[in-house]
Amino acid sequence: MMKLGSAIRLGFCALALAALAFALPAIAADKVDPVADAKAFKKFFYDKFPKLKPEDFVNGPYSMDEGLHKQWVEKEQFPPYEFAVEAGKEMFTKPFKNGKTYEDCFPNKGIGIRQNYPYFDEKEGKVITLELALNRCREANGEAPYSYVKDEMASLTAYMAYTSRGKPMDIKIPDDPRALAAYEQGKEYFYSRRGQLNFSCATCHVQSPGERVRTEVLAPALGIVNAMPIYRSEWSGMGTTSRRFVTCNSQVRGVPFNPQDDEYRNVEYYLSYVANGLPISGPGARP
Amino acid sequence: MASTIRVRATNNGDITEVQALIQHPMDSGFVKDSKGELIPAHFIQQLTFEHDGKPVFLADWGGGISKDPYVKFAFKGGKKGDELKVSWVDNKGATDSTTAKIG
Amino acid sequence: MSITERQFSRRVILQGAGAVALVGLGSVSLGLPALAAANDKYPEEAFKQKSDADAIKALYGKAAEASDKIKLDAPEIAENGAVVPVSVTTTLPDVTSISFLVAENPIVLVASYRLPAGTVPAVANRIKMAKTSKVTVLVEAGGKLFRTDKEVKVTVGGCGG
Amino acid sequence: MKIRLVLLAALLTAGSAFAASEADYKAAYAAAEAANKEAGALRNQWTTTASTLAAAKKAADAGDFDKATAAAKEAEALAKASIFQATSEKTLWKDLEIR
Repeated sequence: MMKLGSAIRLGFCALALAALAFALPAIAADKVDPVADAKAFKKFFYDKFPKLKPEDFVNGPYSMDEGLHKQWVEKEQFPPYEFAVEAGKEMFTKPFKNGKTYEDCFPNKGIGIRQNYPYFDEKEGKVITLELALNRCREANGEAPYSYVKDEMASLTAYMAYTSRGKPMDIKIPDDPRALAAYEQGKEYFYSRRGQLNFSCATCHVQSPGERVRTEVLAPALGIVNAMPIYRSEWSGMGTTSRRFVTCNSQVRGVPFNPQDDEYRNVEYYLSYVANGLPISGPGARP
Repeated sequence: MASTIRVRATNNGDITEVQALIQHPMDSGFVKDSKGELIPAHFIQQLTFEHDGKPVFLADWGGGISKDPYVKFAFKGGKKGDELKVSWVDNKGATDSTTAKIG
Repeated sequence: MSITERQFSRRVILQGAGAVALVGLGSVSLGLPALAAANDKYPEEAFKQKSDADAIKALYGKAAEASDKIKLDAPEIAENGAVVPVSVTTTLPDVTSISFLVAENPIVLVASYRLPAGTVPAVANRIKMAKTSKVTVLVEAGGKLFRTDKEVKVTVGGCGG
Repeated sequence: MKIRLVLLAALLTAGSAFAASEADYKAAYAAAEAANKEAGALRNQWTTTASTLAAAKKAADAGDFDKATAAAKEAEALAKASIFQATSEKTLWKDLEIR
């Protein structure tokens, strides 16, 4: 006999967070206005954490907790992502079979440009992330694409991020309705609840940054992709932005998409745009 | 193949501070892989640092040292330009070594 | 901490100049393994022990007494059990060996360092911890063994999946 | 806005007194799979739906059709809840939006 059980077995996370009430001024902003969004987004986090300087937000959990900050400073003395940066640098100039290198695919030979990714490609009408551009460069030169989530791709993006360290995030939304739509879809994805735990990205990264989910301290959403790719102790290895999206989906018991599906590209577009002006701090070390 | 050892040695008068980061899985032998099988133990057992032909620091490590291991110490003596020889051997007998210049 | 071009910050960990170390080579230890510093053989036995008492016996062959001259720096809550930054400095004179133990790890002994004369009595490293546990540091100074302990909390992160 | 519980769609009431047959299991499994496919079309499947479906199949392979049918029904309920979540969030997401 089947016992009547609610299908939604709320994980204990839901209980821990259920008590959170979060009243929001519900101004119906139907017109998509990224500039206003970005201003409101930053203001929300600056008000929530008045003691932090804007650039501190790119350090995620380490700006939320003194104990974690201390462990981070120790790791940064000789960071575990050091090998990825060096491997990426070496790969970046190693010619493909046809003699070309990544330098030929990217503006400014790929140096100091990470802050402009992801960008909206008006020919294709879609958001192009750095990982996608790298694999397209490989395929254009007759090479097999790399995994989007770790290993070589993480090393290449680690090196490119390293060459952009300190540069302010600089994402553009061209005057193209499809770009605005991609931005809006990214925003909707960010705020939509998913998975059996019924959480959205915002539940953790807007409503409860600085709080703990077991041992992990939640990072604020502002500047959350500025440190990508990251070496997570959890993974004992490097991971790209899409690896983080996939693992976050699984944690809330939502079935993840493929690493470069539109949903992930658009939400990265949104998160990067609203962090415009904050410095690139990748590659980052994280718990 | 580039060395697996990254060393930073800096001297400030009488003390030389040394940091090392080594690329190694440091598998303890107690962890299972995604298929549920135990990953065999594979970790650096001994790491030695020599200056002027004399050991200045010797490490005996178990599987409990983190992946891509890091260690920091300091010794009296050594001056800018001196060489510091670093070498390790793991439980499978693999080894690697490098020489770093004290900055 | 502003994120201009990230230079890796140098942190000098010294607590003042170490005392001139007298290597107590001559100390007789009743048929037990000679001072760890004397031989460079890998302490195979010690790295098999499941309890800190056995590991200490196998490694040093003598009991350790608590000392407040050892400063063990370890996080209260580890950000992740895979990478726990732990370091030690001490003002004890004639330090010849420093070792780290994690009581709850399957193999308790994590690392044992031998410090020849002239090496500053301080070490920093990153260790793995299976779960919340007492972390012990042992310092052999002038032939005697000292210890201090600290509890480090370790749990998994995230909300399940 | 307090975190709403996504309530389950109506659950099947207690099954018949007799043991579930293979046919009951197959019907329940097919319904669950269809619902999960629809959730997929809405880009909003749950990992627990897939694992519950797998458990149903495993029980069926072992011949325990009671357990298999129960698990298939639970999977269907999960799939339906994920559909409900996808459709309701189409508008509800704005409640969380920072403005």
